[in-house]
Amino acid sequence: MPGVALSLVGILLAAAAIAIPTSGTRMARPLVYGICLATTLCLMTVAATALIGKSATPSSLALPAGLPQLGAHFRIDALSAFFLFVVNLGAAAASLFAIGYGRHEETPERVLPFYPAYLAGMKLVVLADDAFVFLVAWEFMSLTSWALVIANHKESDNLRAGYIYLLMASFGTLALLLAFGLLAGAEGNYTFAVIRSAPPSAGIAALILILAIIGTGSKAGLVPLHAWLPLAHPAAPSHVSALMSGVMTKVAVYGFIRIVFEMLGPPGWWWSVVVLVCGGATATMGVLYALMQRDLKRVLAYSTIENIGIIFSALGLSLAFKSEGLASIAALALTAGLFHIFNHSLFKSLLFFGSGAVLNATGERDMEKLGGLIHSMPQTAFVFLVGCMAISALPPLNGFVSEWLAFQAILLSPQLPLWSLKLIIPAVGALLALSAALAAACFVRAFGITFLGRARTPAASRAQETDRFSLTAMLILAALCLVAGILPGVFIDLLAATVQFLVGGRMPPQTGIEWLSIIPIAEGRSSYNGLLVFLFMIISGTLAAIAIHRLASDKVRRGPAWDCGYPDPSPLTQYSAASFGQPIRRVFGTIVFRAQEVGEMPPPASTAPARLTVKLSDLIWDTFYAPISGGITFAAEQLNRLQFLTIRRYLTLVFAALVFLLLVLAIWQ
Amino acid sequence: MNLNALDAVLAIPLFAAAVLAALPGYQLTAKLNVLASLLTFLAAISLFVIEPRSGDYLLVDDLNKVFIVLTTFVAFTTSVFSASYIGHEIEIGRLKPAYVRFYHAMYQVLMFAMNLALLANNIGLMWVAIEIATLTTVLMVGIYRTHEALEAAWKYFILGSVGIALALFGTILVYMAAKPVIGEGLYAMVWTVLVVHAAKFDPALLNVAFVFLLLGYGTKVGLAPLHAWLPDAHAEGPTPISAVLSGLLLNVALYALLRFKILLALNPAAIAPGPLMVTMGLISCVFAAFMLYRRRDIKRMFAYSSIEHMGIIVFAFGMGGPLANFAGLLHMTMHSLTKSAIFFAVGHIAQVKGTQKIADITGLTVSTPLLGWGLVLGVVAIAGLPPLGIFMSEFLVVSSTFARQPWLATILALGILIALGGLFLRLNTIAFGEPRGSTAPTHASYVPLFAHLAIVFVAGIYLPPTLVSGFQNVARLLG
Amino acid sequence: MHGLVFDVAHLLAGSLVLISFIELYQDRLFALINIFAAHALVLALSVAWQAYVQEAPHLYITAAIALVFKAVVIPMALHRIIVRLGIHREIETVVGIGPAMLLGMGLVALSMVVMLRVTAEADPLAREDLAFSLSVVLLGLLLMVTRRNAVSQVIGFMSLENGLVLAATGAKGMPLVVEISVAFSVLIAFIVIGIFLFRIRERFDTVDVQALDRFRGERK
Amino acid sequence: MAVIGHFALQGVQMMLVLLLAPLLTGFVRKMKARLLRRQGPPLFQPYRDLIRLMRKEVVLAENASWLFRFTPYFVFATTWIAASLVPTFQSGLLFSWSADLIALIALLGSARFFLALAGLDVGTSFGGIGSSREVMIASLAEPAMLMIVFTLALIVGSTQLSTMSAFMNSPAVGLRVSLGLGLIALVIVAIAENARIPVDNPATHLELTMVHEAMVLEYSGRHLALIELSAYLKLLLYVSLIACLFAPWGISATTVEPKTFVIGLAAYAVKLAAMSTFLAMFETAVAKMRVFRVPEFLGAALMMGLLATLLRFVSGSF
Repeated sequence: MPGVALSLVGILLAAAAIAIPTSGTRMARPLVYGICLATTLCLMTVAATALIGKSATPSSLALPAGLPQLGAHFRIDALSAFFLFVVNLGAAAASLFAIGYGRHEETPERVLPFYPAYLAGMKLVVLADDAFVFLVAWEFMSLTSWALVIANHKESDNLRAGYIYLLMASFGTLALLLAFGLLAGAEGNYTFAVIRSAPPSAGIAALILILAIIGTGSKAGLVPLHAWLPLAHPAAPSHVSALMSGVMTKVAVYGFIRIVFEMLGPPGWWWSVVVLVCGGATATMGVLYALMQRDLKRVLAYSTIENIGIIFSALGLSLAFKSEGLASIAALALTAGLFHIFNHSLFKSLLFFGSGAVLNATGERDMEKLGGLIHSMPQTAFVFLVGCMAISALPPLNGFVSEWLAFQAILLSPQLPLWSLKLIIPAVGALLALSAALAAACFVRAFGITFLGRARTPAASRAQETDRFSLTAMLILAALCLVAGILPGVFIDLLAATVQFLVGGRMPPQTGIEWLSIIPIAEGRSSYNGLLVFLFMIISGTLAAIAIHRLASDKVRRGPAWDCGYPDPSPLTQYSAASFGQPIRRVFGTIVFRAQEVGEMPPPASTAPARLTVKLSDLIWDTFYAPISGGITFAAEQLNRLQFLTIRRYLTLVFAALVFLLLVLAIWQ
Repeated sequence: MNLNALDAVLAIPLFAAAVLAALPGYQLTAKLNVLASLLTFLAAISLFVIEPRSGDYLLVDDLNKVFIVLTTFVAFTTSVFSASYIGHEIEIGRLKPAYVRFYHAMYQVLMFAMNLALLANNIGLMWVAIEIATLTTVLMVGIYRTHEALEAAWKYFILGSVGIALALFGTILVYMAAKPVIGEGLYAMVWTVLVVHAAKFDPALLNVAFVFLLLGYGTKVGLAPLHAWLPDAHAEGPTPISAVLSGLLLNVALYALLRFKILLALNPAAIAPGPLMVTMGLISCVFAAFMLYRRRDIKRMFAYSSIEHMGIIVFAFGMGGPLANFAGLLHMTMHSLTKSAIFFAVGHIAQVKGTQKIADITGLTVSTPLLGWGLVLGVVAIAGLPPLGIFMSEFLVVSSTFARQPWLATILALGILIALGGLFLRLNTIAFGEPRGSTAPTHASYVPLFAHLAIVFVAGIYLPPTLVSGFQNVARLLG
Repeated sequence: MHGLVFDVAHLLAGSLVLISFIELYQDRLFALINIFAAHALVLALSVAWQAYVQEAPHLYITAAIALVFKAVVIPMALHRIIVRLGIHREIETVVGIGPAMLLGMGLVALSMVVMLRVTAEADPLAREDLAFSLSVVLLGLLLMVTRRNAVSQVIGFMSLENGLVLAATGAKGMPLVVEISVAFSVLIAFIVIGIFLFRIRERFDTVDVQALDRFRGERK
Repeated sequence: MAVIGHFALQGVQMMLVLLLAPLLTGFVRKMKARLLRRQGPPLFQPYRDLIRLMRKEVVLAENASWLFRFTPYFVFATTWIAASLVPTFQSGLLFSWSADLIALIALLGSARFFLALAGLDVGTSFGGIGSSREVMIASLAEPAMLMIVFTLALIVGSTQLSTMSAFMNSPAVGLRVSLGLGLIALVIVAIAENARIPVDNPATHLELTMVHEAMVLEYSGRHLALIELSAYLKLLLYVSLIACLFAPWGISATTVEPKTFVIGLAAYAVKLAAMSTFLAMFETAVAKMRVFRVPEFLGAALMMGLLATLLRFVSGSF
């Protein structure tokens, strides 16, 4: 099984190699993306068979490459099969989207070679079964995505984004490297099989946990390691943004799960506290940032951070229950996390595709320059709306189900014996609830300002519907969002093997329940039936419509907007993204963003415009990143003096070193 | 037959030097230079096939076999690069043809000296060889005769001479330590004999000797704070020489250091060389990493990167143990190949843009895509990103150290990270963005550049078992 | 016999250290050159004594080189360079003479501690020699780093080399290779320095290293 | 046979809430008018309003998109479903388990999501102001509501409304501080969600501080009718919710027995009347607050919810 997967990955790499010389030609784009689509679909099948088929027996493979005398190890087990599926689903959609979207690419030679390589990197991370292959693939994935981020390198912002991204990625890799160093010990047992068989002692495990959170968190976008994410994800071409946000962050989560759930042995209770706090803070901060952005793709990137927070919270919950031996509840929490991973990969890809379509149609990412696209791009608007609903956790779509499962797990926290956990988990629950509500606000804003209202610029008014490939990709994802929302039981059962593998328990089978409800624990406790809710909505809505149209009136007259007295029809009088976010900024901004509003009013009778400027400062950037960057600059500045010494002074240095070492010798013994 | 290969490695360059000094015309001499280097390389490879017996003066073992092949290989590729590079320099009148004759002769002398240093079985001979190599490079660094070049050569010369002196003192001390055990005369300087008796040497004398050798050869390796000559010599000399300096000469000096480290490691009562090397390695790595940020000259920047990597390598050897030593050897090899490749690219870039100032070099991937991407790949490799070779060695160094000395590994990791930041900060403007300024037409030789990168790439994924077992033998030897 | 051998070697090596101190003390260029000549002379004596004691005739060559080359030729050459280039006769020092002397004392003490402690079972003759030569080496370096004038730095470097020669000759039975290489390195050093001085002269009219230092790579 | 009975019962519940909702609003209006010593509109005025609106033609802004026309039906459908899932006179109805309390809140969230979008659709400043304030209020009200759910679920061990109501009716529940806090928080949330004074004023159409009414300003005719009806339904929903959780008397478990119906219905009517009277009194007694005081108001609810959850652990241990 891993052999098949690897050869498919090999095809991707070959496609990357082919793309280097041919990327200038017209056939290159459909060819490369076509190959990617075909291979990812095959890999999806492989993953699905591994997930459904014989989940209990992982199959592995060793190649005589990688670290000397160790070989390169690959394995497909229930965990990697699940992530392989998610990764390839997203990748297949992105490839399909890109067949159409890539037509607008200005510099295909900077995208086509890296795209398949990037896909290959992500798959290899999931397939890897030793630390070296894992990290090579991990960093290769970062490297290729870095190249994609700076594909449009003539904008200096993109270069800066790429720079910060690469630094943070390498930082994360080094943290993981240290973690694996601890796991492997001084003898260098880098295969996961050996690591698994000998879990570290509690103290070491704690250190590894922290390193793993830093390492994978910096890739996934955990606050405060997220700073690169909202810069880098939007900078890449949209299908790559979708992959980075929708898929690569999941690969990071995979790394976390692999290390923490599988290699560290039985978890300590406080692990979950760390993960929960990180997750809760990330979710809230992420969505608050998202609400303040005006760049559509950046909104989506920050929303990814929020969702990563939700996922990590679910994982933290699972750890908490696992550490107390409550396997079935741990399974519930983990199912919620994994299901959310799947869901987020669907709707985040969908939304990035949508933003890409908008970007292509208008040349704008700035929401303040968009508007009214629902008229010119109705189909894109529709699928984007589905994505917005799904990500806002609204029934009957899929985002709601996974969050609902997470809340169900939170509600079981009284079963934990530890007081600290009992108190922290509801607080995290509150944070999750807050971020879910804010996410809805955020996506009302994103969709409303971008697609609704009237066009704010000529570019927006000239927009045209996007191409068929892109639309197909988005429609498929939207349909999957709906299916996963109304038939969650099927998906939950598919996750059972993975969950069983990780926490040693699973949720009760869901597919056999009548009316296709899902019941996490017991029917008397809680249940949800997406299908029925969906059907009821359709039936009652349609009934109401028919009844009213038949019995009352179905006449429509078009007229100018009322707005309390037919005001100025200029599009500028519309509510803007900034004004929409203003109430929330007023509520949360003073703490989180240290927002300052400065209003300048012209003197009476003056016709000069009044001006309102809002200054937001990024608390996390100011607290963490600015001092580090400043410190490095300072140190570099100070040390740089050593470049300008006279020869005599250099000799003095040599002399000093000599005397020092002799002194050491004199004192030693 | 057996000894012929060994002798050939030394004789070919020496003979070629004599011939090249006599011949006029750069076209011919450049070709002869390539040919001689190729022959030397082939002779070096044959050492693997038929291992000659070691004598009192020359020696072939696992440790130097690897180095000699690497050295002759890089020397060969550099000579190919040099042919096109020097051609351009003559065209633009930066070098006079008379100097070129001198240059090619010197190149071969340098090869001879380095090969001799690697093959010498006598610590005195090794010292002599390294000094010849130093003096040759001093002359070559100053070959442009500009203010800066002369200044760099002068600095290199003074600091190098002091290094020479310190290393000699260390060598004398080793002899003094060996004399009571082995007896007076030649054998007290023969490496193979020294190793056998090392355990009985006066440990304290060995300690002092090691301090001097560390500082003496460490100056050549470019360890901070003894590094001062290195950036300027790299920046102001001809680029092929920068490539040879970074790729080979630093290694040769380090090789000498390793020999003595083995000696010390064999003596249980002597001071552990590890902590000293680890300290100097860490200082070099972190210091050079910070120095990358303020660089305005592209060659000087990569020179600092060489210091950083030498720091990592010395750190690895200082940590010791089979894994770290293995990693150190691998890192040395990979760094040689990568750094010389980078200098190949940089040399052509400087010619194409007519400047070495980073501020004036922009958007290379647009203006000269092959060179630009070659440089990007090189920097990616040198920054330790996979799937290229340096990642593997850094992986082994950092991960194997962390289990033993978490703090040291953390500092090293931070140093690597800071260096990566510095390199990519500059790479951003050099390789990307809108190209500015004029771009001269290129007639660059891409083969050496991409050949090196290809090897580094393959090595990052797959190492041939023979190489691995060779390295492992050496790693065991290094203790 | 042994006592005499030891005493004479000790005396000569000791006077070498002493002369190093005088070099350190001297702040006039011509005087410094003269003292260096004396330094070389004492070295020649010392090497000759070793040649006699060790019954190693080849060491007489080394002694001769030291005598002719270092004690006569080079001082004369330096004299001429100074006159020709019109170099300032005063030496600019970095630290005052007093502190430099104190530092020198410390260095000598350090080398004694390091050396005498470690070679307990070794040949005492060699041991003394090593201790003194280490002192000379360190003092030579000290001279180099405390003088701003190129000529005096060169002299510092040469005294350092004298220390090496002292050590090499004191190491009984060290193969010829070493002596040759020492001589060789001095020779090369001077050829190259000469070349450089010539070129530097050609361009900057001074060998004061500070003038060179103005053209340091990145300060443009 | 029983299935048909259950179906019928569920149908009765659905029609009941639909029919009662305007009446409840009418009752509240009447009460408020009476408290102000006015005659007030007739009790059945909301029905007349609705019918009149339905019969009118729709005047659609030129710029309105399909979403604008779709929203009223969607909002109505979701609100109606949500309202009919809350036990009124009887718990454990056929489909009651298809959405628990959390899902119910999320359903209302869906409705709000579309309503807020519709506010932005025409591209007017009033629509925008309404939408942005609505989502701001919701972003605080929803977490507060979820904390209340947590509190209750921690006590009851379920988020299924039928189970919860049955438990609250049993003697096991006792008197708890958490419940008190939860009740207060729930009332605050209900006020905010239904755009009642002091958060919003349902009676005005042209006031700068309005929220909900600004959002639906562009609606007319049958669309407006549906939105109004949804608002009535939502009020009914919250009142029923408070009733079934904190005053669960008279709600019987699933039986097809006329006697329990009557008791259930009567109890329900009494509860509705009592609570709407209370609402009217409250609204008459307090003044509308500034928009940016609302976060504090709701923040208090959130804190109380959280406090209730935490206190539950303390009190739950004995």
